[in-house]
Amino acid sequence: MEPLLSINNLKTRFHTEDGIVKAVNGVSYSMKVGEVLGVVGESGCGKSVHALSIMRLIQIPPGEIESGEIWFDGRDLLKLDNNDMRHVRGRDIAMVFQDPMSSLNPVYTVGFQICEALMLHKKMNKNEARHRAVELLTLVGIPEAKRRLDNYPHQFSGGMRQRAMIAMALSCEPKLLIADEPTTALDVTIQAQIINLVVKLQEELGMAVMWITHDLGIVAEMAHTINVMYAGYIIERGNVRDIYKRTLHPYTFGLLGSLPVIDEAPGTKLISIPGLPPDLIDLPKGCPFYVRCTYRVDQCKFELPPLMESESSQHTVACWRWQEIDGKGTK
Amino acid sequence: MNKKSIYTIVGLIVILTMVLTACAPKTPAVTQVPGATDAPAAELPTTFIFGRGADSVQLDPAIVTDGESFRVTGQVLEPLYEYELGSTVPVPALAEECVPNADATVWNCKLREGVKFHDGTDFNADAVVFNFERWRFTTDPYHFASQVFEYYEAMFGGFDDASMITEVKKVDDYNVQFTLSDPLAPFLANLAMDMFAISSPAAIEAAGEAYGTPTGGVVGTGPFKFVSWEEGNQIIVDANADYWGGAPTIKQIVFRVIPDDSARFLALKAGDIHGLEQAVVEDLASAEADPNLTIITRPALNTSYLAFNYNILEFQDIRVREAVAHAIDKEGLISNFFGKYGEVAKNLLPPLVWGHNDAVVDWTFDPALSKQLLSDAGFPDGLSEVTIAEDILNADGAVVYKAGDKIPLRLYYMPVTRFYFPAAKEVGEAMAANLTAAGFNVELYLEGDWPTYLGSRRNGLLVGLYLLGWGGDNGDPDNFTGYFFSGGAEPIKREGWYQNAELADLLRQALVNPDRAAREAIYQQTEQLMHDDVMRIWLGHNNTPLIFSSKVTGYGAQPVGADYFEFIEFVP
Amino acid sequence: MTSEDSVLVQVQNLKKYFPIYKGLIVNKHVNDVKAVDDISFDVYKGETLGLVGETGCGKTTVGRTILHLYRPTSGKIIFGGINLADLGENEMRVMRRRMQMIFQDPYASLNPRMTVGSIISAPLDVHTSANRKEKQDQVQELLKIVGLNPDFVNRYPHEFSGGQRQRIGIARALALSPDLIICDEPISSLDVSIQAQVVNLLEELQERLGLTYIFIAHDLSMVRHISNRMVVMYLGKIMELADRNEIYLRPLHPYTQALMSAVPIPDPDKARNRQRILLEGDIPSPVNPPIGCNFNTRCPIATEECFKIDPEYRELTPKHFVACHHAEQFIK
Amino acid sequence: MGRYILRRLISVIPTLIGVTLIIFLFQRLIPGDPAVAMLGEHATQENVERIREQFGLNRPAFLDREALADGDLTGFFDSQYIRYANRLLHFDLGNSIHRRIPVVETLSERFPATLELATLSLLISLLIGLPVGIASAARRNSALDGVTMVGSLIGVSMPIFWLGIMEIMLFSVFLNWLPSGGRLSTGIVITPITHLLLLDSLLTGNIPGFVDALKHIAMPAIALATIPTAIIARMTRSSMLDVLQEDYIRTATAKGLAERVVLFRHALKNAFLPVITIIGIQAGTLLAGAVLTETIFSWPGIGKWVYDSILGRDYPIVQGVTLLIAIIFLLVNLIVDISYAILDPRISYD
Amino acid sequence: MAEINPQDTEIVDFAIREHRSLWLDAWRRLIANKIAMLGLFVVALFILTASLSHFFWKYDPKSDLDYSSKLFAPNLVVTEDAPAVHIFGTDKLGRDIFRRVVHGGWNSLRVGLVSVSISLAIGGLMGLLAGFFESIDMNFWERVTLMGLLGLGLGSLSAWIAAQFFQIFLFSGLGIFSVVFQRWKAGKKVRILAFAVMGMLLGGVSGLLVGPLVGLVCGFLGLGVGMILARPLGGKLFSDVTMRIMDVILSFPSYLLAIAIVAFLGPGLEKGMIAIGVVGIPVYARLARSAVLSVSQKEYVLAAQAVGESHGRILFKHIVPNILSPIIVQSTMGLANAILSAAALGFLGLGAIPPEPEWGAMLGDSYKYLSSGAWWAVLFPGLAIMLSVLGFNLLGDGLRDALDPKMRI
Repeated sequence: MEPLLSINNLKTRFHTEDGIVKAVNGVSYSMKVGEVLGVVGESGCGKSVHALSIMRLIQIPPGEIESGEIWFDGRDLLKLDNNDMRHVRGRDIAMVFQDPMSSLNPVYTVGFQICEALMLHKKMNKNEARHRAVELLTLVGIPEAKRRLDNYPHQFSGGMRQRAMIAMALSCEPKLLIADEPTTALDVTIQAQIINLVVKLQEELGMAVMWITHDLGIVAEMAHTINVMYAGYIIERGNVRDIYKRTLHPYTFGLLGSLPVIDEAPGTKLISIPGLPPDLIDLPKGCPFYVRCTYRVDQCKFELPPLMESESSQHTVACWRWQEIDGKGTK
Repeated sequence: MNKKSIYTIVGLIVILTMVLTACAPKTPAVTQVPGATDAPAAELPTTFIFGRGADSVQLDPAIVTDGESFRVTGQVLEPLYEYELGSTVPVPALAEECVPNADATVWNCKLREGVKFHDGTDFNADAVVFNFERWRFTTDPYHFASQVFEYYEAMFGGFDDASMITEVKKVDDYNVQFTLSDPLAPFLANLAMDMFAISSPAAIEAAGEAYGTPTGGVVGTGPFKFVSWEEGNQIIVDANADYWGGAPTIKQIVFRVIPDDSARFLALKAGDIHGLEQAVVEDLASAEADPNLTIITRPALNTSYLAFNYNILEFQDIRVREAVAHAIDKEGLISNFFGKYGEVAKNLLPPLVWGHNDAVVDWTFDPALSKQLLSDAGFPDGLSEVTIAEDILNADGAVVYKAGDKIPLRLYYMPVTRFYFPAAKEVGEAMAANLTAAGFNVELYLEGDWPTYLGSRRNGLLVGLYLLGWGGDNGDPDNFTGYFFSGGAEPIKREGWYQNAELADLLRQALVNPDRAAREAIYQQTEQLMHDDVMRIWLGHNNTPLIFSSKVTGYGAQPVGADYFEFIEFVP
Repeated sequence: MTSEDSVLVQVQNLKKYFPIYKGLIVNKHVNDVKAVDDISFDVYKGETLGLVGETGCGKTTVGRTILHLYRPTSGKIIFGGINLADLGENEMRVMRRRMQMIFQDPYASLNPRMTVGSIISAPLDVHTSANRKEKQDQVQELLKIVGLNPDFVNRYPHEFSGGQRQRIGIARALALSPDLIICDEPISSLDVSIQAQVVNLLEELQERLGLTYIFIAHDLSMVRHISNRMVVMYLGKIMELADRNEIYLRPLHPYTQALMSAVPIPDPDKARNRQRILLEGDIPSPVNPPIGCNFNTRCPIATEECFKIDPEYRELTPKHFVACHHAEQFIK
Repeated sequence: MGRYILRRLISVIPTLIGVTLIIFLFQRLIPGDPAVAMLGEHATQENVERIREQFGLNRPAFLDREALADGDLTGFFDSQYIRYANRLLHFDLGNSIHRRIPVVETLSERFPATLELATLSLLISLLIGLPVGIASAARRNSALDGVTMVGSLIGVSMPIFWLGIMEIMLFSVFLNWLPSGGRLSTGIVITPITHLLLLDSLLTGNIPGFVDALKHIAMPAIALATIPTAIIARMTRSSMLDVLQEDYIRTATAKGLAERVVLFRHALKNAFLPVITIIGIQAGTLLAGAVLTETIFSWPGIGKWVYDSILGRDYPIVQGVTLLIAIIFLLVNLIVDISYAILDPRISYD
Repeated sequence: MAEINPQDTEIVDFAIREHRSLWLDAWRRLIANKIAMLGLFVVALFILTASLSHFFWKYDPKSDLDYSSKLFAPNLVVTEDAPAVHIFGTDKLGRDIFRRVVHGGWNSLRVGLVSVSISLAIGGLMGLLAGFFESIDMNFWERVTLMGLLGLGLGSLSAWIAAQFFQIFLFSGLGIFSVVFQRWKAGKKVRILAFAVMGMLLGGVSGLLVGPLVGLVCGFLGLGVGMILARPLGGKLFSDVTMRIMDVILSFPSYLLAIAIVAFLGPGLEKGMIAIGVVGIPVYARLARSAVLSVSQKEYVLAAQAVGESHGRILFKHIVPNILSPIIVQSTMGLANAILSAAALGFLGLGAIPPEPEWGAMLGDSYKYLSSGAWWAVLFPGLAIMLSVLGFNLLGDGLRDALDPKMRI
């Protein structure tokens, strides 16, 4: 089956006064129709930037998509003109952002902001759009949707705003929904509601979802495939069970170890990754994880490990010594 | 203050004849807007636009003091007497003649008959009595409490019982009798002042306190009628077709306010206005060169001077004063800042005023001599600090300067430009340079704005050298010298604490002497006396220049500061 | 280790209301934000007491009020037997030696215009008469303790990463060797891999220095990881207080249960198989908390009683406190 | 909203009292006697005294302590300030000391001139400043942006009196295109309705009048508009740039909206909020800042008038005009706040 | 095969950036900004020429007078008509305009510096304290000071009426006593009553010394003062009152206020400095207050309180250094404004006293010669004003970008 999204050697940079920030350094992968992909990594690993690059929402300047291809539905998004790209955004690919507090325009009603996309992409008139907006709000679980339509964002709580954002994203039935840390700013109980909602909607509507997060716990329960990113590279990719149960990369291993588990025994120590992520302006020549890695050998210092296949072609890892780590990460 | 609109019957007749012969059949008035568009050459404008630096204060002449008010009231209202054109001699106006009795305490005035106010009421003895009683009695219903009849008080000694005019009696409809408490030598000159122009009683009764304001307007007998007053912008008067002296040729005068000197001159050059007074000296040269402009000067009835504060020990030494006198380059100052229309002064009285003493020999400009004198006086290294002689108090009675205080030698300059002082600030700067060169290390000092300056001067608080001047009100020498120095034996703090018993005595003699020749001799004597004492340094008399468009003729300039606009005509 | 006589801090009926003013001419006091509404608990010497709850539950206010950074509206804080409210300004200043705080935002809690050295030595400047040299030595020692290069004393906070800055904050808190450190969400703004570093450091320091922590966080699993006992707060009130295992194994309050079930589990099998208790709706405003039980708007087992009567905060089983009318049903 | 406006109006009262008090304090402190100022060189002591008496200038400024010590409670309050305040309560600004006519009368004639000038200047600065600011924010770091930034800094740095002089030099002296001063040429009559000449001439269909008035107002309005234009352009630009960084702009773009829609629908309304404050401040400043412009262009408004009145110690005028300007300033502030409420649904005033 | 154990690895330091303070950082950003460097250049040129000429190219304006060369147009070479070079021409008194423009710079610089210092010192301090005490509770001694001053201020009216100046000290004492009294936790109503009575006695008794009516009036005043003093007033009050005063100053049109102040103080460059300085106070007060309010929300201020640092230390070590950026920018732009305002005052004849060269006054004096063609006497002083002001504005703008890119004025 033709993949829905296929990214090939995407590189994104930012030109700052301190130097060139190499945010995304040659990312390649593809996504199937209806697939739920989790993109995991810490801040500055390029996970959001690569998503914004797909949407071509990088501010240029200072940003620049240096090279790569993003094939979506048979078209290279990077080659589309602005107008065509505009029609991809919102209609084919929709996005939900991290901070629901600031992602809705405070001076327009929620209803207006939802209808805007409907009127643009679906060529609905105002009444149809309103009608559809009520349906959408109801769909994402906002009670009294009709009344809420005329509310301003500040009259919504954080969770409700994120629901409204999702409703907005779903308005044109996109083929791909990119959720960029949509629950990070929310409380755990609300987070659970949102995850539940997205999982439900994904199953109902059959769209593909790219869920970006720093929390390995969140994607564990919903993703089919996981990309682990570090310093602008995908360092491990595989289906969800492989990533958690047969961790191949020391970084992924470290990430998992850093998380306390709710049912852990008393006295358990967390396993921390020493040091800090590298400076994206001044990336090392070899493996970006080299200085923090307890498995490092000289080869790692000088040779950048490519994403290589493990025994399963579905599970790839960018580490010279993955075979030695294989299985150690099983918890 | 002292710019008055006067004219004489002689002048009137002469000019009227000229006018009538010059342009016999007039085209009827056109409604073409003058100045706004270029009228075809054949059609001359009928509206004369005069540009001025400030608006009138009010148009009731009895209660105002500023020239810009009189400039307008002079067109609308007339007094019983007026000044002869180009001089200060009083000649009849609304009165046909006024005859005194032997000791000059009773004057009988015969009024002009058939004259009507602009509101249609008759001018007669009742109107005259009404006006004089209004001015004189503080209890008069139209002697409004909000108004100050300043000049009546100043010229006639006071109100009510203090007034020197003790009675104004209607003899018949066109005869009025004035009774004075004492002989008053300048009585006719006083009567001719613009302030004592006669208003329509009916108009005053109708307008009440608003008389003379933009809403109340003003009603007189003059050649122009008040039409409208746009506060801060313009006053419009229309020709009085029924004027007893004959209707003016122009149909309308607009007095426009253009506060800025440059802008006013530019407006004149552009043809937006037709005349202005008191141009910047530098503009005069360009006006002279401009064939479209003509300059007319108002004969000088003013004097500018540099005064000493005699409460300063150093200035009590005549050698120091003399040194100052020799330090100043009067010629240079006058020619540079008054322009060629200024005259160097050596008397307080301008040449125009009788009593002027031409025999006085002016001080020479001689910085070397200055230094010598200063050295003789005990200041070989020059003078940069002076000593207060006696305590000086302010208006509230607080001591501002204490006896023995040392203060820097100051030269106070006026913060404003006055007609007698076209460029006070520059004169101050130049004079400071003169004085510095002669060993006086003066510090130019700005006391504050004009009211502050005047207030300080009244209280003798201008402790140093200071600039000021005087413009005459009625051409009588007492209005100059007498005003200043006729105090008693006390030092006059208003005049820089000057004290001269001999001078005061002479001035008192002159005031009560009805014999003009005798008075003239006394005033000439006082001029010499003041010169010998180096009491003040007279700087200049300014023949105030007015610039007109060359299209305008017939303007008559008056020393007292008034304007004849009724003879104005436009020529191609 | 945790016995009654080793109580370090007693919080008794603590209330902290932030007044809201309104009015035409004179500002009238119309209402309060009831950030902390009548809570009581003890902190034992050497333990870590976890304080967990969602946004707006008042957990940060509790921490700040214990340090008297906010004046309590009512109630007592007894620290080492001394009621802090009775202390004058100078005595309170002396008292501050014994209790310190680590803040949430490592970017905002360090003065960007001061060097690391002067930030860490600030408590020493205030409370000790040590000379420059002594202070310098002490600062370098502290930097070593928290795992930073002592040569960095003259650097500025912005030259450090978030985790390093939090270490600087810890060093500052340690400078006066306090008895109690209130950790106010010290890891919530750090990356996952750095969180573990800081938590490990805190645990290690506690062992070495015998510190007492009040550890405030919204992340239940992290709080459970580090604490001996846990307090669960909701809307200014304590819902449940118990030992870490007790609360995990036998949560008595429906809110605790829901909170626990909402915690993400980094294990696909477990995550997909567990039964979630999904709470409906949002947290009410602390200005107008619901009548009766604060949790009644979202509680899956709320009854009529819950909408009328504020449940008593009681010790249902030994050392297990809970504020719920219906907690009994959960005792297994 | 009504309550809020009421509340704001009430809160203005102490400020206004403060304003009147300060005006009075200055009156007491500034040397120079109105009577002397009015009478000039020829003043006699008696006249000075009489005028002081007439205008109550010999009364104590605030309270008569001596009267109180003598047991006279009413005399205690008979002070210049109380008299003034009492008049104010009756909406009477008093009479000019020099001209002896009601201040209100002159004010009603002169204020429209200043209002017209200030309004037109504000319009100019809005019409230029806003689009330029938006455009340079939308095309950040472009040539247009550079020109705007430098140009606006030059505008802010411009001494307006100098600019006015230069305008006159160019357009009046050298080119002779525009009149150097005044509001209207002599002879042009515009039937007054609002006393705003441009408006009145349009209302009465007086086209030559309109053209003439426009010619007169052009130079002063441009001079006066320079600084506000520059400030508004800068403010709009920086505010737009801030807003364009916001997440909701990204959301709007992600929806697929065209750049134009994002810019004008989503960014502008938000960016306008801080700009309103600046516009409000500028509106207040324009009215007051007219002193210099009016002086140079002989504009018969209140700026020059009040300046002369300060120098002439004509206190009732100074008090009246200052009070008027202060009230307008406070009103403008109120309007700004209300527009905030209208534009920004987050703000609720209750 | 290595075991993963954090204890084995020493902590590696990643101080990513090189060592430099925020100020140094800002300086780098500044010199990278071409426009700011242009501004810096203009400002430096202006300061250099002004001060160098002041000290090394002596000029005595008092004796500078030469009628023979008055109003000469600019000439770059000596000709028969113009025996000396005047690159900017001469003015009415034959003075070289170039020389006066250069020396006028010294005055403009002084005006700018002094008036900004006045605004900054008074406004900045008021704003600083207002913001500080609005966000941080006053301690005992601060409250004592505040209430003492409040008593002093409120009592002065009554003291003035009765002409018993010791009264203000009594009221001041009453204010201080109120702070102490509040510790005794008397009920609110009792306290207000007690202080009202005390105030009435303080005012009334000393008023009675003058006369019965004076006693009555002062008693009433004292009653009111006592009732106010009885309340537990704190930093909010201080801030409110300060800011209300600033509102009052702000609601005056700035030029008119400056003119009025000059009319009050008398003319002169120094008086102009004061006037411009006073007019600028509210700007700095508001700026400082809002900056303090935002800084004091920062956790490091809370941290300082938690450590037990004194208010003075918090203010000067934590708050002041962090509000300096906007203050520096505003001051630079304020310098530009002050030069502009001084020129405006000079233009109106209220600035420097002649013959002292000052740009605005030169412009104002020469303006009237424009119609006779002396454009140079107007052009050059005007250009000098504009360029120096522009220089400071460019620099200020660059400083803002360098110090705090998010800030705006």
